[in-house]
Amino acid sequence: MKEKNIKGVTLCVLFVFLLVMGFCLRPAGEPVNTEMDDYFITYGQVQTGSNNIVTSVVFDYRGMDTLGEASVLFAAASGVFLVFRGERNE
Amino acid sequence: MNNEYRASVVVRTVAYILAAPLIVFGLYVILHGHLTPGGGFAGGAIMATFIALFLVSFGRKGAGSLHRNLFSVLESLGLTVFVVLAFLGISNTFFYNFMVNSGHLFGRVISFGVNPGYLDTGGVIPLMNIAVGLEVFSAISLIVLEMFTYSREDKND
Amino acid sequence: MIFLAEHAPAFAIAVPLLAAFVTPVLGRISEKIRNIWVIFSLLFTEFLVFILGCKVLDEGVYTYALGAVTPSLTSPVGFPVRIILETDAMNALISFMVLSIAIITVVYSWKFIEKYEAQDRFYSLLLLLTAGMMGMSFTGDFFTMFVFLEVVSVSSAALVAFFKKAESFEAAFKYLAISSIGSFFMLFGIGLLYGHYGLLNMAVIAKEIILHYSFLDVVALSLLGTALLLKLGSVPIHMWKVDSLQEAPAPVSVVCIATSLVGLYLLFRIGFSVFGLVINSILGWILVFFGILSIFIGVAMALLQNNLKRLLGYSAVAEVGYILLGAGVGLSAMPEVNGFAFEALSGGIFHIVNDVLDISLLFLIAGSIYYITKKRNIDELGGLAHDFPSLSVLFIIGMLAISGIPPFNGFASKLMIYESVFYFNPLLVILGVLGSILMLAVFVKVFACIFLGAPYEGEVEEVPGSMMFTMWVLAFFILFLGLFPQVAIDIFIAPAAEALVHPEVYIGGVL
Amino acid sequence: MISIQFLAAIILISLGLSVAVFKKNLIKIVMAVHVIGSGVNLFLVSLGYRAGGIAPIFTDASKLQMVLPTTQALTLTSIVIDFAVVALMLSFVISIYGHYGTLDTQKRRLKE
Amino acid sequence: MIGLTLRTGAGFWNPVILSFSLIVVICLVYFVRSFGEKKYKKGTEQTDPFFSGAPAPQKVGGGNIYGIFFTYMDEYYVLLKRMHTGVINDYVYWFVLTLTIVLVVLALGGLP
Repeated sequence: MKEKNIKGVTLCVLFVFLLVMGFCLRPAGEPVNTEMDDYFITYGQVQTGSNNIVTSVVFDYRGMDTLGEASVLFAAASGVFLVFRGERNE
Repeated sequence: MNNEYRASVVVRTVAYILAAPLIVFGLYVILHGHLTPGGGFAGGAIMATFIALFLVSFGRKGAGSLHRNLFSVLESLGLTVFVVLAFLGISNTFFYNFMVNSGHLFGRVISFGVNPGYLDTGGVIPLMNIAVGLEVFSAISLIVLEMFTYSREDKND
Repeated sequence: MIFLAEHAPAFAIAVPLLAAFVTPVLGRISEKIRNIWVIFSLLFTEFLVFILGCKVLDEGVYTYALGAVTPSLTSPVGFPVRIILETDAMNALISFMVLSIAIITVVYSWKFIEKYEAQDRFYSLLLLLTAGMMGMSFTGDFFTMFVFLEVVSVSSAALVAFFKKAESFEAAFKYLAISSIGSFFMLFGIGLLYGHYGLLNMAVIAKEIILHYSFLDVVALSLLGTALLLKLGSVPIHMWKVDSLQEAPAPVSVVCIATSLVGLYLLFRIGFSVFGLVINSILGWILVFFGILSIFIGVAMALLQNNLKRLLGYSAVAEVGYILLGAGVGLSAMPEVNGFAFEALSGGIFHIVNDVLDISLLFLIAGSIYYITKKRNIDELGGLAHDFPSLSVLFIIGMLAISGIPPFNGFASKLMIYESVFYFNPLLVILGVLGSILMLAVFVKVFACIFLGAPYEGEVEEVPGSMMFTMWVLAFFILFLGLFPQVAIDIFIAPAAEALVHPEVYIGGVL
Repeated sequence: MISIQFLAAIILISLGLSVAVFKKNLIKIVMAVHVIGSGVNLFLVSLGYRAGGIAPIFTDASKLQMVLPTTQALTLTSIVIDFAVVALMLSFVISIYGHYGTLDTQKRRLKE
Repeated sequence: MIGLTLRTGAGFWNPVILSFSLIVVICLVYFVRSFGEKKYKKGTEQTDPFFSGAPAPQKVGGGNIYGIFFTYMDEYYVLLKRMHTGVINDYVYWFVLTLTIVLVVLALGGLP
């Protein structure tokens, strides 16, 4: 019971810290430093030729992230393949 | 769960009805990834839901008719195409979009501003969308198939 | 050659990924072709990283803009809009070390997992792990760091469960759960930095932080730093590391050690290069605190163990503590690190190399013992020195090296750390030496229980030649670094430390 | 003043953490990891929101004031990563249940 | 030889010279040892280890080594064993605790 109280207190302290951080944040809706995103919106269509700026960011400007993301999915599929090998019921 | 398990006729009828729309909608989302919301990941996931629906409605019989090796080969194929497309721009840099604004395939030059959306734009982005969609479809299908065909009685060792 | 050197950072990440994607298909054709493909791709990547390292040692920091018109077009409109791969001496050293360990692991695995099925998935996951570590070490972008860190977590968790025993599933689940929670908190910190500065590049964010440093940066630093402490398995968040190191196959345990050291590199990068110019000595003191804690609890728990690989896991935790100690002393002297602080930092970086060599050798020996006797508990073993003298000689080399006995490599780096930390705080040196002595006690116990005593009854197999070869290669490097430490210091350790303690060079590489 | 999106994200993250600390069921821990990931995704995507903006897609766009595209790309990536992690964790949970016969976290063999 | 000398902050350290001196000392010890008498009988109790009259055990288990150390460090090890419960909830809790400590310390001392 005592340990449970200590854990609860720790979680509450962390929660309060995150709340204080949230109060320090700028309010959502009016971002201030948007040079990079304005660059994407302004030049992305011409540079990558795709109307969907999100897709152009995903596949052109930040392509390496997409490659890593696809490999995470590949790794998960391989992991499931390894976990369930030899125990299948066709 | 015995191997003769089949869902009720309602589920199977709905699966029959939904099969074609799911595949077509997934393909639409993949192919229009550079024009409308969506892209390879969303489209691949939509197409994989068809596999999940198929498994749920047809049980082990349906699972027996799906080939695991086919999915793993398709997965490797999609990812390999993706990496090779990234490699092809190596004359400038890795991941360089070498087909955009070239005037050839997917190379239509568009100007800044609102337009109805032309399919043959975006350079390598549509091709990458297709590759990633193939990979996501086969990966999620593989995961669902493996989890579905898992069968062992509790050993409690 | 110029072309390869120019595109080396991108190739170093992309070639293992491509090899990993092709491996399951090749495995269906022929196992021999698959093994040749895997080892060839890794050797090619090693060659690329080698020429990149020579280039970096000559010309300083080298940046590569992915997808730009030219690789050098990093910031077209004053700030980078694309992913930047930034290479200096430090991450060239780390990636070269990781690739060498990966090659040794693959050669060792040929015989080790011969009897198990789904080997092509094993090799493909191993290549993915290597590619993830390459990405983590080469990237200069926060979000790419998170993505490749997840690649590493997922693939290594899948590999930990390779033996399909109950304990291995439990260890893999714990590893994946705790490390994904840590990764999401790291992403939270990255989001904080993005929301504050609107950028994701490490160097530019470092430049922005100098201008306006606020509470949000402190919170982001805490989130990133704690997630990386989790990744590198420092006490008190080391339990998942010990579990996974115990239950994984021996080659996978070796690669997991390498992943924790890459996490250590990222901690250095964030502490020195990004926040180094604004943070005061408090961060260094935090690292020193966790280092001392790791040394003590790691060694004390290792003294308690009877399972060989679990004992090695706890000693790996303790070894990470020494690196944290040296680097913390170096970090507490930022922004101008010179004299003893610099010596401590270079000692810590040198200990990264020595640590990965020693622990890898010991883990490979543990894997060989499991391969020949199918036993893990040291009480069930004994008298193996009668049948396997070369194995015992290798174990003596490893145990003397890891517990810092001259003239092996562990002593050189620990000497540098001790001498320079003494001028920082003598008490820390006493604690460190005490931990080193306990480490020797641990391994004396292991050696007495496994190799000494009456000859071993029960059937034993022979150790295959490839496994012995890999262990002798590691032993050769241990002896070389132990006999000629100054050569290593002059060639690659001091430039790496220089690259860490000069953040302005790192920032200037992008802008 | 704190915005409602950030408050929701922080509450989600803290909820996930408290579930992961206090609940003794493996499935609930998987759910906790997913909830933490969702909170972080919500935080990311609300960072890029611009009041009155539309999705950054030029196809038949009504106006040219658009929300920030980068955070949406990051959120897409982290959602897929979250999915992969949860799938692998669930497969581990299935195997653990097959071996131990229970989902209780107290039933373990690796300690000390 | 100076190139092989490790110059640390306070002094220097030359492993090669140490190895040579070690070999020399070992040869010297072996030379002195060769003066010893060789007329003890193999296979009798003369060559057995003396274990206070009792027959010497062939092997000592790993748990028995350093037993006295554990008996005198008992409180410390009780603490460590209470820390190392193999429960995943406690792993998450240790992460939360570390995060909180680092947050508090950095927020108190890290601000300019």
